[in-house]
Amino acid sequence: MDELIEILKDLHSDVDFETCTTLIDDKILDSFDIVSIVSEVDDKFDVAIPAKELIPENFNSAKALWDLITRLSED
Amino acid sequence: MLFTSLPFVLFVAVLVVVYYAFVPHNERWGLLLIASLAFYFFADPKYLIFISVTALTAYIFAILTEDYNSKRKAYLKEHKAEWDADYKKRYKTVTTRVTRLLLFFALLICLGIIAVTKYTNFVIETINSMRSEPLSFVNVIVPMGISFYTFQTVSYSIDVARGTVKAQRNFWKFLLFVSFFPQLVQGPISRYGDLSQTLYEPKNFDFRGVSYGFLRILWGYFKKLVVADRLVIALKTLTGSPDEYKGAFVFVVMMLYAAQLYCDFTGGIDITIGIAQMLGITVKENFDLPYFSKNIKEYWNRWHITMGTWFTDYIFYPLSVSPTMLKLSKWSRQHLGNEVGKRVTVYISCFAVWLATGIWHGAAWHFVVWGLMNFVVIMASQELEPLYAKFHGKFSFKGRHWYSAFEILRTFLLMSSLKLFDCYRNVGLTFKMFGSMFTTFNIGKVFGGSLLELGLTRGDYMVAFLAIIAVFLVSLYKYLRGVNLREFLFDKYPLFVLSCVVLFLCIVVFGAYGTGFDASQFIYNQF
Amino acid sequence: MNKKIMSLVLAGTMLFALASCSSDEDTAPVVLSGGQASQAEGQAAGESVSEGTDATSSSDAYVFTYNGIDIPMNAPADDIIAALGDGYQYFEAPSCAYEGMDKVYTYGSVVVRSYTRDGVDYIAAVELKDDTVSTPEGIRIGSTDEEVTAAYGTERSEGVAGYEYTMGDSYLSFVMENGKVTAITYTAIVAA
Amino acid sequence: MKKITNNDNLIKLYYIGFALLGVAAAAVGIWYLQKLLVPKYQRGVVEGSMIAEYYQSEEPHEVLFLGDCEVYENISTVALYRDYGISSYIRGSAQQLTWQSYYLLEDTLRYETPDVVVFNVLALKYGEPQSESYNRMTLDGMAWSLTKWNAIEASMTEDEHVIDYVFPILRYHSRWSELTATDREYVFDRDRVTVNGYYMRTDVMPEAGFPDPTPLTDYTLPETSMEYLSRIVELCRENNIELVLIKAPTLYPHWYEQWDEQVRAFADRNNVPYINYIYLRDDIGLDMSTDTYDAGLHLNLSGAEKFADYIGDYLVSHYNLTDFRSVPEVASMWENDIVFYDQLRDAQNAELAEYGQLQSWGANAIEN
Repeated sequence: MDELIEILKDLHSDVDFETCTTLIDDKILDSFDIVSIVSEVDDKFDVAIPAKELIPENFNSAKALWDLITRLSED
Repeated sequence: MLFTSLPFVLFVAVLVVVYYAFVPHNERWGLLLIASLAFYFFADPKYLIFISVTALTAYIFAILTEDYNSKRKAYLKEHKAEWDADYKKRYKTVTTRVTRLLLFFALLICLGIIAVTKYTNFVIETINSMRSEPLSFVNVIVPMGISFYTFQTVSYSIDVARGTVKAQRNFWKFLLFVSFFPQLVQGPISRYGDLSQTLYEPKNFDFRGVSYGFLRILWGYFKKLVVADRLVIALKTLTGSPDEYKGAFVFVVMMLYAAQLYCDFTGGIDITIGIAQMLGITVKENFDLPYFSKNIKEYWNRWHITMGTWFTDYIFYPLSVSPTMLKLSKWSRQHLGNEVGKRVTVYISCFAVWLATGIWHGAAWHFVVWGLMNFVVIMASQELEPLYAKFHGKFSFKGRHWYSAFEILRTFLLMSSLKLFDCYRNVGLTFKMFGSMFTTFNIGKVFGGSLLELGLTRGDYMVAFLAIIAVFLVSLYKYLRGVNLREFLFDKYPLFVLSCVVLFLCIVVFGAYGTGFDASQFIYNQF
Repeated sequence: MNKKIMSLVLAGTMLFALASCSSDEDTAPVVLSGGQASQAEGQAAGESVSEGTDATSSSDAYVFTYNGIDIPMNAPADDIIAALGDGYQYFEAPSCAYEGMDKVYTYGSVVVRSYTRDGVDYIAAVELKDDTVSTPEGIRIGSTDEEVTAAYGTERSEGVAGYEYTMGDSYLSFVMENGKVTAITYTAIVAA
Repeated sequence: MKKITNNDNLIKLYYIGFALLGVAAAAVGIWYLQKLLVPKYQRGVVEGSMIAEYYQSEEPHEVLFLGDCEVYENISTVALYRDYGISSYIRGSAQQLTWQSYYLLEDTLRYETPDVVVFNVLALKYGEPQSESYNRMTLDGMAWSLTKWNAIEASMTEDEHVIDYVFPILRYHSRWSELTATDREYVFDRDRVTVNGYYMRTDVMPEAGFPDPTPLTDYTLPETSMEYLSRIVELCRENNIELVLIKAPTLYPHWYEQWDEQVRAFADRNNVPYINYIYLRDDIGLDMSTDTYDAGLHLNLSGAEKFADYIGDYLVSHYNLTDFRSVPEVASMWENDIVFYDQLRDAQNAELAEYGQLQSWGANAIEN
């Protein structure tokens, strides 16, 4: 989780990723950011997030994203 | 059939009356299907064949895929204990390949139809420009709304394959999703997951919804008939003789076209969404005050939204997170450094999206160039962002009102200049005309009576100007308050009725329709 | 019962409305992005993209030439009349209720007529009165049936007393008597 | 519980009430704007007012004239009454096409049945709808009926739509920017512009010859117009109306001899009289140096009175027409017409004396 927050902080240092749950809805993360995140996650966690998981519900908060990564790595 | 033709208005009026007065509330979707097919039939019976083939393809594909997926899941579950991990993985790989293949064929058919009907002549023309002996053009019908309904079926097919939506097993219901008539004229591009929620459910007469829809339709006609169709006359003259109207006239073209396109397109969407709303159906918004955007990226999140998200979801994401791209990303980060390497794949995907967007807009080179210009501008602003950040760090303009206004104006001018490609239809000419803005100084001529030679009278400019002010004020209300003016009006109901009456009378009297005005089509219904 | 009748009436109006105005679709789209216009969805594509051709000039019509001056049908008349000089007899006839003015200029062997549309005069007709003048293709009063056919072909409508050849928004007629041309008239087809 | 229901009903009533009020307001608004925006045809081009004016005429009419300017400018209805006691009406309009004449006859029959119908044959040369503005002048004034609908259907040019006749505002809405004082003055009422369909002109411009007629390749009168002429014959027969075909004595536009022969043959076949007054100009006593106001195209008052005298003599000697001068209630109505007629003449003469040409009538009066 901390590592994930690190990745996110890298993109937007001024956002409180621990608490924010509207990252997509409030347009804090745009499509470029999401692609960056996917590639970083692939790098750091060796988890490939497929295109079908790139939906707002999975990216609205760091927690949701973390859940996604956990779910995918279990598979 | 055009939105602004009287038969269309009657068609909708009759539909709404029959819909609520004579059809049981749980069968209303059936009437919508009949109306949609009739709409197509009267436009040209041949169109029905094209849309049916597309719909049937996606329909069969979806059921096959879904059944196959549930079977293989069940099979996997059944043999979970006896298979080792390796075998499971192999099973998954093989079966996934089958679904991929199915999807490939479904998309091949759907996209094949649009490719042949819409782009054959474009390809021939392009080849001809490179060869001495020209090929002859082929005579193909381009079915009305093909770009819109093809995109809808493609997104449906992919969503079913991904398992994010359930396949529709009633063919007629599915056909309604594909052919829902208000969207056929010029979008928006709805997703099955969104539209299906309200399309089939039993609908009761909802006074507020019907009222909102009605006012919205009127507002759409107002924008379209009073502003857009009036300005198009002057624009035709200006862009028809570019040699005569250079320099400052190009700026006039930019401004008029920005207003014209906005009113035409958003007006059309207002009519579409308004009709759907009157019928109790929720259609996704396609615009969110685009001219209030502070940068071009934001602009594209607010203008023609359903198209933008379509390209993001079905081209940009799949492309950028594909294994190949991830590998490339890794490689480039190692060899080109982290900062540059990170962007390579994003830029490649982005390039692909804008190329596709350009081609989607029309089978012509100026659209391709227009798309790529958008790409260039977006990339440039992305690259300049650190610079901006530094700048803003030094001077704390950001967030101040005047600076916001400046950003909005800057974005507006930038986007308006890109639209010149659409006005002049010719890449070379567009650059030439754009350049003439800075080399030919003839502002005096513009206001020295030339504006009155473009086919519009002083009164026409006055009406257009006042109407644009009205459109601007309504937008500003929404921008500042965050809600639509109609909600405020509905709470003061007599005011709501009064607005409807005034709008209606304004449309009838000041609308640019009938003899003396050229009939014009929605700019976007060719896409 | 009432509802049924009502719905029938409504359906009828709808069909009627659709049928009666179906010509709307045929009107060419006026789109700025003309590149799209030719490939517009809902229309048969097949023509190449023509860049900004204006239909205002009468590009496709018969042109008679008199004293070296071209007189195309439906062309603005003022300059042509000025070029033809002052040697004419003039007659004018306002139409009923001032919906225009028919003007007739007689130059000896040639009669030029004009009509008014939105305050501008256009060439309405040219008549050849005697055999001192001929069409650019060489046909004059007294020419034979064969000569007319040789010069203009057989793609024509044959009236009781002559032939009519159509080109664009104009036609050229020859009145025939005993196998000889007795009258030649160019006429502009004027849209209502 | 009951109270809530009541409240609900009240709210419903509030919404529906205002919605209905809105519909009513929109309807009234459109009605008024339509009245305001349609052309009034009160100055200059008054020809568009003629057809509607018929419905204001109160006296019975035994003779009905149908046709274009060759009837409404050439025959003085007052002269017919003054000299013969004939009560007549001219349902003429600019470039009235044959089918329009037919439907105007049908329309007139809804109100009264004349004894004699006189039809001027010049319009037979047109087999197709000609121009929107003339259509409008003829059709817009007609009272609504199936007849009007049919007349519209038969008359429309390619670019016209019935709906624009049903709701003229759809056609004229863009006149908002060019409304004249006349438009604002005559929103609800129109002034009288004719005397029982006769459009008076007192100015003089002598006839000075016409260009030679253009030879035609085909002189056959169009089938459409001839068929409507047959229908006029039939309709008259059904209603026991005597039909007379005439060609007015004016020479332009040219009336070809071949046309004359065809109409004569038609008249013989159908056993109706056809009189070509071109050949009777001397008998009428027309002096085209004084009896025309536009160089021979149409007659002026002096010419129209002479022609009325001549044609009236034919009518009274061939048909059993009432001498309305001895029918007091009708005579008193005609006295009013004569007063208007004389005033009109005096007013025009006064302008001629003052300016040498008419200012409030004809081309000079057209507002831009």
